[in-house]
Amino acid sequence: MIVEGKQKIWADYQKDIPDDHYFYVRSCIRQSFFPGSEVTFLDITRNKLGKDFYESAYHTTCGGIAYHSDSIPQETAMTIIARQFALMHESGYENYVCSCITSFGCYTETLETWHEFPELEAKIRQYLWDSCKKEFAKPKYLAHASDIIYKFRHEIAKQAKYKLVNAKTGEPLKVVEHIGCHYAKMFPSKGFGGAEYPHVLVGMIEAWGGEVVDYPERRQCCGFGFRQYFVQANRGYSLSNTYKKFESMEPYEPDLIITNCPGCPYFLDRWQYVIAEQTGKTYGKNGYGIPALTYEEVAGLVMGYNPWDLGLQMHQVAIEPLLDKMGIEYDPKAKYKGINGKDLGTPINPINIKLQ
Amino acid sequence: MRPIFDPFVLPFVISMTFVLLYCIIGMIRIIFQLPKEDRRKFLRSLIYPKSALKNFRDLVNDCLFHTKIWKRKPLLGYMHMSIALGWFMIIIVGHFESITFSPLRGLEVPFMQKMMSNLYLPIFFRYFAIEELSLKAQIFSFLMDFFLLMIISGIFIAVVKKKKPKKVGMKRVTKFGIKEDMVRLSLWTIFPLRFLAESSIANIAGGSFLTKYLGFELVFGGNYNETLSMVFWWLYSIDLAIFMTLLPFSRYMHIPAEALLILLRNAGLKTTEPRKGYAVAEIYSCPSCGLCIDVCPMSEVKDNYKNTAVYFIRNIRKGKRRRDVKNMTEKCLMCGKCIEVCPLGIESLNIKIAQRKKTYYKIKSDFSYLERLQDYKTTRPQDDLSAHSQKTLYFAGCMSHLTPKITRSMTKIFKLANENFEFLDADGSICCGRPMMLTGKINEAKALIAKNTELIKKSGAKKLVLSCPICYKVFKEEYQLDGIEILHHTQYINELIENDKLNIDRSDKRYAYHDPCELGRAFGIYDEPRNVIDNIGLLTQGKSDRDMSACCGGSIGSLTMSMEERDEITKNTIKDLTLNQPDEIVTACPLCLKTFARLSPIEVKDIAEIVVEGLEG
Amino acid sequence: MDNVDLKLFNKIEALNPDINTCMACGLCTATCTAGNFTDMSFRKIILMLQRGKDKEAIELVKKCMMCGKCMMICSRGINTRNILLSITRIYNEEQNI
Amino acid sequence: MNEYRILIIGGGPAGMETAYQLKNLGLNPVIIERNDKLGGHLAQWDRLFPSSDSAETLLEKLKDQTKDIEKKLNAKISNITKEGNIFHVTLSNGIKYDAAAIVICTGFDLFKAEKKQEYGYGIYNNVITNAELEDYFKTHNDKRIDEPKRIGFVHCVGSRDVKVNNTYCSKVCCATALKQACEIKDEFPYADVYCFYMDLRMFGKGYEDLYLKAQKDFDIKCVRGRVCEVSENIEGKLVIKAEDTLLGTPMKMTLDLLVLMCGMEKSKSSNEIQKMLNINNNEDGFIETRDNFSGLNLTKEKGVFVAGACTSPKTLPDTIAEARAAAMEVFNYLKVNGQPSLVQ
Repeated sequence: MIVEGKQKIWADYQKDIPDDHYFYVRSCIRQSFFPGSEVTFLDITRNKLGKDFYESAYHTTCGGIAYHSDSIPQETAMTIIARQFALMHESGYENYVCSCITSFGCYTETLETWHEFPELEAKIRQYLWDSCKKEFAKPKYLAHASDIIYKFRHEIAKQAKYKLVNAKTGEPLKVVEHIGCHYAKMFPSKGFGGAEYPHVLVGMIEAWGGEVVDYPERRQCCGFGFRQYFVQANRGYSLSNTYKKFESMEPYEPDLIITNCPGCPYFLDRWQYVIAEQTGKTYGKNGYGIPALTYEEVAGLVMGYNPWDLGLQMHQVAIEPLLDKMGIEYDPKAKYKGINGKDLGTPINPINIKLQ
Repeated sequence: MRPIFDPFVLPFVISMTFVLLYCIIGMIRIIFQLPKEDRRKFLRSLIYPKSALKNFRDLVNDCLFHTKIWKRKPLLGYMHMSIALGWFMIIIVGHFESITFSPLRGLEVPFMQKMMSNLYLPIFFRYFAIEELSLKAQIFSFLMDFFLLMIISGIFIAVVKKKKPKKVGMKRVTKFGIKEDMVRLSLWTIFPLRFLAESSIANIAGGSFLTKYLGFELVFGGNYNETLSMVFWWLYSIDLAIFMTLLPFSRYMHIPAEALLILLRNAGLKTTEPRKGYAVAEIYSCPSCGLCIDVCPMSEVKDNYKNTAVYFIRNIRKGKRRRDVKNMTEKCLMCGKCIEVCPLGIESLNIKIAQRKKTYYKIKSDFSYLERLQDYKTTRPQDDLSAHSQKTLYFAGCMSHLTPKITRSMTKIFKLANENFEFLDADGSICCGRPMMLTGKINEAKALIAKNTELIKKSGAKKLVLSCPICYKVFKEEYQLDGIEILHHTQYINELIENDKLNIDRSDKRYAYHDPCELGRAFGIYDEPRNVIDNIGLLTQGKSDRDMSACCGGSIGSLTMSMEERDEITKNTIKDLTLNQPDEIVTACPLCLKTFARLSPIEVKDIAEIVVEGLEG
Repeated sequence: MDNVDLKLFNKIEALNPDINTCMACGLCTATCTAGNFTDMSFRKIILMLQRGKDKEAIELVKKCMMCGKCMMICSRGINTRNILLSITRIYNEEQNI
Repeated sequence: MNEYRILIIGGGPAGMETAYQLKNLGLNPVIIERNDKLGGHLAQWDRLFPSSDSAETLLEKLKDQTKDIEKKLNAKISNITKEGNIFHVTLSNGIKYDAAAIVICTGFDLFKAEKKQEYGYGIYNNVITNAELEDYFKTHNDKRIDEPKRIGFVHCVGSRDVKVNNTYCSKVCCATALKQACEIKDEFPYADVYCFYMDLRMFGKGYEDLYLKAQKDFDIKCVRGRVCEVSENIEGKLVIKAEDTLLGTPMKMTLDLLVLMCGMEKSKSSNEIQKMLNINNNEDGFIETRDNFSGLNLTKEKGVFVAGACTSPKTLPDTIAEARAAAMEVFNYLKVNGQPSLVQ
């Protein structure tokens, strides 16, 4: 692997985004997948980095899932997005950040389409006025939440309590990064590092002491393609995609998978259970899987948040081996305790893959 | 009083009994290897007067006079006749002579002694006999000398042939090992030794012009020398012994084997197993004479000599080198020229087909998809069956679809002769099964044949015209289409011309006609195509045609022949055909047409095409 | 393609080296007599064997009537018929799962 | 006396041949070459398709034809102004020429393989370009090539591909690929060599025989399917993905060496010259000729001629033929409206 070759490409794909005053928009499913992520993002940006990230209670999501699953036409999705921009405009912000990759894809696609076909923008402007009497203004800058963390990765590294390093041996953890397809594959120039070797997560890993694993199926889809997963008939196809990725990364024995999209961590995490049950194979050592976390969770871990506050117990794959490796103290008994300490009941261990 | 026994006869007696036993056991073994009903057919053929007479006539013609060789190469014919007939007569006359003047007359002789003497007396009669001056004796010795002279003259030609085959008209001769050379040498020396032996004792035993006057007077200078004579008699007996003992393992085994072969063939038997029964008789009857090397089209390419029929049979006979036998079997073009030229008519093709049947094909074909096929989509709308019956069916076959000129000309001919016809497989057909049979997959071929028969019978036609000789052969031999007359399109056109349904105006174009192997050699259809061409233009003579016509090189009979080798054969055949500057080459087979068209400097057309040209002027 | 076992194909290649000169022009499949009734395609058979899909190739080989039209028309002069024969000899129905 | 000259911009095979033919026609050309030696890309090649003749001999032949023709090496054009029929040209080293005609023979650049990111040129160790393989054949020192067991050739890299903005066919890479495939198989007889192609465009004299020879004697396996991406497995070997379109099935394969057949693009070096002479490019990015049939050596601008690969991808025989045509065009142009004194 010639690293300079990659650096040359990364150099071509740098984008400048402002470092403050963002209008934050959440994802439609991330709270239900991994609730700790978005909360941690806001906590880090507001409290740890002291940035102004405003979130309006009236904002919805981008409608991307419906758009990509062909249940709503593009104009409807664009109108929803226009309404979001209107909310941003009304709350006096120009920089727009969204937490979900698919939304980022939809927003970029909408802005690019409007750029190419201004008459469409005028039409949507009319639709918005007819539907909810709102005027919108296009955001000056559009970023994804992982861009922000990427931009402040060094500040986070400074405040970090732990490193992505094996506490006992001192070796950097081998980390697999998986970028959501809608991040840069559709508009390479809109992502840090371009489409082939996006740098946004690599940057974080390297800043926090980890080592990037470059396995052949790096760009293979994680399995949460809408048409693969939402259409019942294709579900097997979704599982085989994930299986192909794990088979390809197995020789590298990665310790952690970091992702920046709602679907990827969920499927890379849950499907490990299905693969273990069907084939009896786990990809981590002695019966454990490879933990698949979102970049906010990893940032939280590095900055010393309590793992259970980050919601890591919601993951299918046990997090304990990783925590031990990084030397993070945690209270194993508190894993399944509610906020008020009430015992929520511990789930039983599946046959082939351990939960604790 | 001359002795009635002498040790020098022992070597001959022992070897003679050995050879006789060997041949008898061999014959019995072959007969037992025959399938049951073949055996019954064979035995019956021996008793029936008609077939017995035919057997006798063939034996005399082929074993003694060798009429087939005379036809091809007269000098070689004489050589064979002189030796075969001469030797046969010497034995017969010798027997009579020894019976009439038997030295044992009136002697009390133990039975064993009597039996043995029947063996050696006729051969060494002169040693035991005393000269008799009666006219009968004189005639006998004259005959003996005459036949002896005839044999020696045959041997003389054999020696010449060995040294300079060209003189005798043989371009290439088979290569032999030392064993064969030794046996040949012993054969050559038998009769000169007999001459010397008989001459040396001519003063006592008498003799005729050859042995007495020429031999004794000249060669021995008139004086009788006991020991010298004994030496010759010993040499004569030992030489006979050598020849007899080695005979079964040499190519001269064909002498007895041929007789058996003729009897088997007249009983109408065919090869079924490559190494049993009828095939064994054929294998042992092959004299390795090498006539088939010259004619085999494969020998255009130098290193293919070793694949010709004579070496094929020799390899089978040796039993070793299975790999070579297999390769030879698969390379042979199956054109049949070696059978045509073989003086013994050994059908090496059938042995090769039987050998191919032996190949173990792990994957069996599956033609279940043919069940669905109800009928060929014929060009005419389906009218009721009765109208069908007057119809002539035209079955083009697979390959004719690659030469549309043929099928189009045929439809035109049918129309111009306003025949009530139907182009059966205008829209593609099932293969006739012959190519499949050539690979040795007989049952698969039978499946195809069965389906085709069913479809053709369904059409209820009376006459079936085929434009491909390969199909014609399998339709004629394997299909049971009783009631349907099967014709090759050359025959059919010829018929049309004869009952002048086609009036063709002749042109002065010069045509060279190439006899397709499966049409000419297989069925003797030589004249109909030539007659048709005579009605159209001038027929020029090729270098070798009719039963000796060279294969076009494209034959699907050969499984493993490469493109380059096939080109050599095709080029050579074209050279033969264009010997007398024809304007066009005419073929009667789609495969030959396509093979020639590729390399021929002049136009190549099917016979149907030139007929249409003749019709439309 | 890595775990494809071409042992049998190499045997066919040894017997008929001209199999490599196939440029997949499709003439043989177009003219195929069996192709008239089924999906038999000699071009596909060669490719399938080269890619290790023996089972599917054998399924097709069973339909061949050995008529030799493909050999007559092949623009590279490949001895198609002998290749088919070698396949029926060398490959096996049950053996390869 | 300021004698009017004919300026040949570019000292590759096109430039050399044009100069030589003009010399034969009694004119007085001067070759301007920006590098330090003549020959252009030809100097980098080892052997030429279709019959692997040595590139050295052709280069020497072309070079010594121009031995007594004035050449300016390491020289770039800094300014051209046109006055009537005369071009006042100043070079980077200050020399000035008054030219009656200019022939642009700037040739081509090889497509930059790293632009096709998914093939990982410059990122994976064992991905090389056709030029680098040719250089290996010349010098035999490229540590990336040591006893490869399995070699892949990817055709049409940077050609017929809208994603890199080159939709045209570069004409020469198919023949080069098969030539190099035979040569590398010759070098490593036990290697398996695969060519991933869309169409094998073997159109020229002797090309089809090269294709047949490659299949028959060198057992080169041609797979019809374009490689979509390349990645590196843990042992550093390359894993490529492609679809065997003739069979309709995707396939994945590990290779030890991957050779990218980079196509041709118009040489960037001609851009400023074109600006000075306001000659624009056609939609393929090559210099636009007056028309596509008889005016292949002419441009819109009177007195400015073109020859060689700068107008479209060309094989060496095409280039040489076109150079001769350009010389004839210049000669006729000068006879008709150029300076009569120039023409004896």
